[in-house]
Amino acid sequence: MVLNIFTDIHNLLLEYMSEEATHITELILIAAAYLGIFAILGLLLVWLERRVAGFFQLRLGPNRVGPFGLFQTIADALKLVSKELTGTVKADSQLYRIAPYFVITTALMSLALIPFSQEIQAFDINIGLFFLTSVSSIGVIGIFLAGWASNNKYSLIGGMRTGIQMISYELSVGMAIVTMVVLAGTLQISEIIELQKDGWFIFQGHIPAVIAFMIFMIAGTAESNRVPFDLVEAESELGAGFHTEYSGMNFAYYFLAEFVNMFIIASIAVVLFFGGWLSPFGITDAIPFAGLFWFTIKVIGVIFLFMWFRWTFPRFRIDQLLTLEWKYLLPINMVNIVLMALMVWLGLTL
Amino acid sequence: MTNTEIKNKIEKILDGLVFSGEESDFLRIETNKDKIRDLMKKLKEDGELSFDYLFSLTGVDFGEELGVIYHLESVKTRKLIQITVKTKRENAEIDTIHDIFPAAYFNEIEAHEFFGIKFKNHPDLKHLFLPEDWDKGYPMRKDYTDINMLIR
Amino acid sequence: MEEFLTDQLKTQEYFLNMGPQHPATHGVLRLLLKLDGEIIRNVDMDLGFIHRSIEKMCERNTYKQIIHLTDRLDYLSSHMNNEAVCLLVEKALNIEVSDRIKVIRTMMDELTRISSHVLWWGVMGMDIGALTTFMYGFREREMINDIFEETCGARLTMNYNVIGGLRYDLHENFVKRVKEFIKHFKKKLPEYDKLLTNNVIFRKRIEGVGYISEKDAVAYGLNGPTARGSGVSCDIRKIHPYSAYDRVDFEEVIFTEGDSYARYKVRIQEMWQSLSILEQLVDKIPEGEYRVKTKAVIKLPEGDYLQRVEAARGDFGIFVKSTGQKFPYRVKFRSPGFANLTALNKMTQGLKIADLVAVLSTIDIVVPDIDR
Amino acid sequence: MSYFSDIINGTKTLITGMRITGKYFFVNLFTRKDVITQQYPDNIDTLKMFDRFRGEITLYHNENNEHKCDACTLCVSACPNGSLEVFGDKKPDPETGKNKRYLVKHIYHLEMCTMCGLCIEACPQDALEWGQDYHHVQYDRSKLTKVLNKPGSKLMSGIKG
Repeated sequence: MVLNIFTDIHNLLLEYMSEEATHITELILIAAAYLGIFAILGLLLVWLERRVAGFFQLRLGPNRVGPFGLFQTIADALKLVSKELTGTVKADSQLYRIAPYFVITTALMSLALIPFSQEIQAFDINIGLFFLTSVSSIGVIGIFLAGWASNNKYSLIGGMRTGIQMISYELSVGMAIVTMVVLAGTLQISEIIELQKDGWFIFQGHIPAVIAFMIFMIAGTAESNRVPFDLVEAESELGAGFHTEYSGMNFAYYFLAEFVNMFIIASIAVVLFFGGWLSPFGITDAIPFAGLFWFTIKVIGVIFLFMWFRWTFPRFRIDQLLTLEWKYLLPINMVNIVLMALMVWLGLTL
Repeated sequence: MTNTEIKNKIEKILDGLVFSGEESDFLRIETNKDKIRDLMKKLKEDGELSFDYLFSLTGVDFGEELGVIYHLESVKTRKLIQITVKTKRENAEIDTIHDIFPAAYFNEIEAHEFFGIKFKNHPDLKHLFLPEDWDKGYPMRKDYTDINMLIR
Repeated sequence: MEEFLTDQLKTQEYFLNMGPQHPATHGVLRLLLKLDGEIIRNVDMDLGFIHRSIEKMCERNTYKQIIHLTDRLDYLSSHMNNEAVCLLVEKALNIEVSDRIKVIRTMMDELTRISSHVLWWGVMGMDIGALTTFMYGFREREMINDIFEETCGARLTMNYNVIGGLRYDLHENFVKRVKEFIKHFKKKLPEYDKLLTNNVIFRKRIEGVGYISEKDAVAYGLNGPTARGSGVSCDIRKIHPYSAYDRVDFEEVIFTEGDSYARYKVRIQEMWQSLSILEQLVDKIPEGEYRVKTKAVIKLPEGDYLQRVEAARGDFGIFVKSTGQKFPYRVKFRSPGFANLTALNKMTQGLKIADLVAVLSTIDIVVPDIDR
Repeated sequence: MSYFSDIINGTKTLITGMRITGKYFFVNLFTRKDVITQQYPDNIDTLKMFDRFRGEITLYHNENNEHKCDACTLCVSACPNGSLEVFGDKKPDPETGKNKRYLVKHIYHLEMCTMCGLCIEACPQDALEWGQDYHHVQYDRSKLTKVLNKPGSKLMSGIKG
């Protein structure tokens, strides 16, 4: 059966090499697979974004290259690969070149924890959510470095804005997650999903969970630097913000990482609130890999919400961004945690 | 308020002005360049006239002389007057009025750039429209020639 | 602690070069910002990146030939600019035009105003970060452009006015299309409010930003919707009515707050007013000739002439000094955008970079108009 | 209390905005009804410009390859940009024997033309008219200089030279 595909590969490899070599080969295979997922995911999401943006804006979006314009982003990627890598003369060249890798590495690391279905999860660590939040905050350093190393004032302003934004919104994301962890009682992603078999957490934890979801969505938008929190790029103010001086593939790394980050945020939301790969009412639980379908559907739903935000709202100003976080989201979040704790203590959850 | 009334009022404020065009739609005043600051200040501050809106500042090459034509309007009465100041062609210099009418600031730069009229006490007569290293004279003057100009 | 910070933490003001290639400067305007962190200390501007010296070009052109050059000034209110030249010459030569011409000119003016404001609205949203508004604005603009193209033959540089009337008679579809547009726009304009005006983020971004007092507005020579947002009554259509503005019923939109939001509201309300003017006129276009015969060679008598019209951006003035030749001796275009831009430094003191973008778009500059 | 009402009212305005864009999204997703853009090179065959569209200046030729231009050069003097050049010559008229002007070359510099239409207005014979062609893209600037009179064309009868 399909289920055995992983064991089959494992046995096949064992036939040819020793156990340790097999282990390393498998790691490499998984890494390669995830790199592939990263690229395909990024390209697909870029395509989706442009298509969705088109419909929002009374246009069609890319529809020339391939069916429904699906290959448009691949063509764009090819163009970017073939482009010259430019940079400023006075740039701090080492940091300048390293910076994009911070962003993609962390995005890839987070991707390992995403449970695409019951079977497909590369790294099911018992402190999963904790690991996710900590890793995703490293990515900021890449943006920060890019802003600093480019030796461009626009980049620098963009970079500084990221610093402010991330310090603030990491808190909200973290606390929204903590709220749900209080409900779940575990940090391991697979367990969290298992716990939702009786009902998704957004229903189990009713009001506090809904509030946590809203806060998570707002803070998550900020985390992935999307409108209305795209001050880091803010094309009407800073040109292109932190990646002004990046071209070709270096730029593409940032571009793809941004979309993969959005996917990761959406996945966390799906895991925490909508039961991950679980099907509604367990209708397809018996079919293997059906989780993948449900997971994708849910993630695309959440991503669509992100896109809807992006193509509707204007951008915040930097001080309003901070006001929103420190005066609104954070206090509400704290009260919300207490509420959730009370609910769990009193057994009011569904 | 008719143009004649305006004329009478202005005559009371300051003498030595040349008036014309009372019967047309706006009054024309010609004045000496020494008096321009005085006149502008008084026109602006006079309660009844209150010509407080600098509509435009136009540099003109009169041939023999260079000059500036100011159009002042009163927001209260919506009357417009035209004030002409002339200065000689060499070392053309007129007092700035940008401290009286902030609107004049960039217009004076423009007039300096295109006609070479120096505005005394203007803080920054830079190149605004022309390139920063422009040294080919003053393009809006009538005697300016350039091979790139399309002559008909 | 405070002293320690100021001693140890040395901050430095720095310059940021905004433009000439920058998405927020609406063309090729270059702003030199002196910044303290994100806070603006001074805004200096450098113009002339598309300076074509249209004023000098006019000195070698006949009055008929000047008209099409004014299209290229403020290309979003090209019809008003054309009209200014035509009115100036018609007034100087005492050419009386028929009612039909006047009404058609007025209608075209208002259509141009709507199309300009609609574009401004779209771009304003884009500057603030709401990218979708741009396309919604263009949807309406396209309809108006089609009306223009059908009647005038061009979408942007219409060049429809000629001295003594109009180039062509109205196209037979004109009335039908304008009615369609009015119906369509009446449905869409409330949508603008729902999408952007009432949006809490948008309101927070522009309320109280870029304040300029009524006194300063007059002193800096502000005009048009920008000045009317500060409470200055300066609508040329009311003060010196031209064409058919004396026979239509409309209000001069004035808000007294003086901030960006007031300027925004003025433009939105002006669209409603323009719509009402169109409604009043669309059924009452009088019959008559569309063009008065004029001399082949037009010579203005010696003297100074001034004509002002209310363009979409404000008080567009054209000053002509004639020596009796067939060429004008000196032509000055008093551009509304240039006057409005001079107050930018005043408006943006102590604001942030993001606010500068918002203020710049509520001033609604068109760089060719400023550079001339 | 305004703290909470601010949040609620703010959220309401955001949702109103999302309703507007969402409406367009779903209409376009399923029906493409509100799509306002044109699929340009695809519709090149069906795209018809309005009759008055000012694409370029053309010299009217009838079916017998005759035009109305008698090379009076009024259009040249009307043009503000010098984008027209007319070369005429004189030859004796076979009927009257008098010298009569005729057109040799009517040169039109499209790259300098601002489509002001003054030449068309100036023409006493109505020989010039607007062309509706809008596709003027060329790789070479010199290709924009056009000769308006077709080869072998001659003056329409009935036009005085």
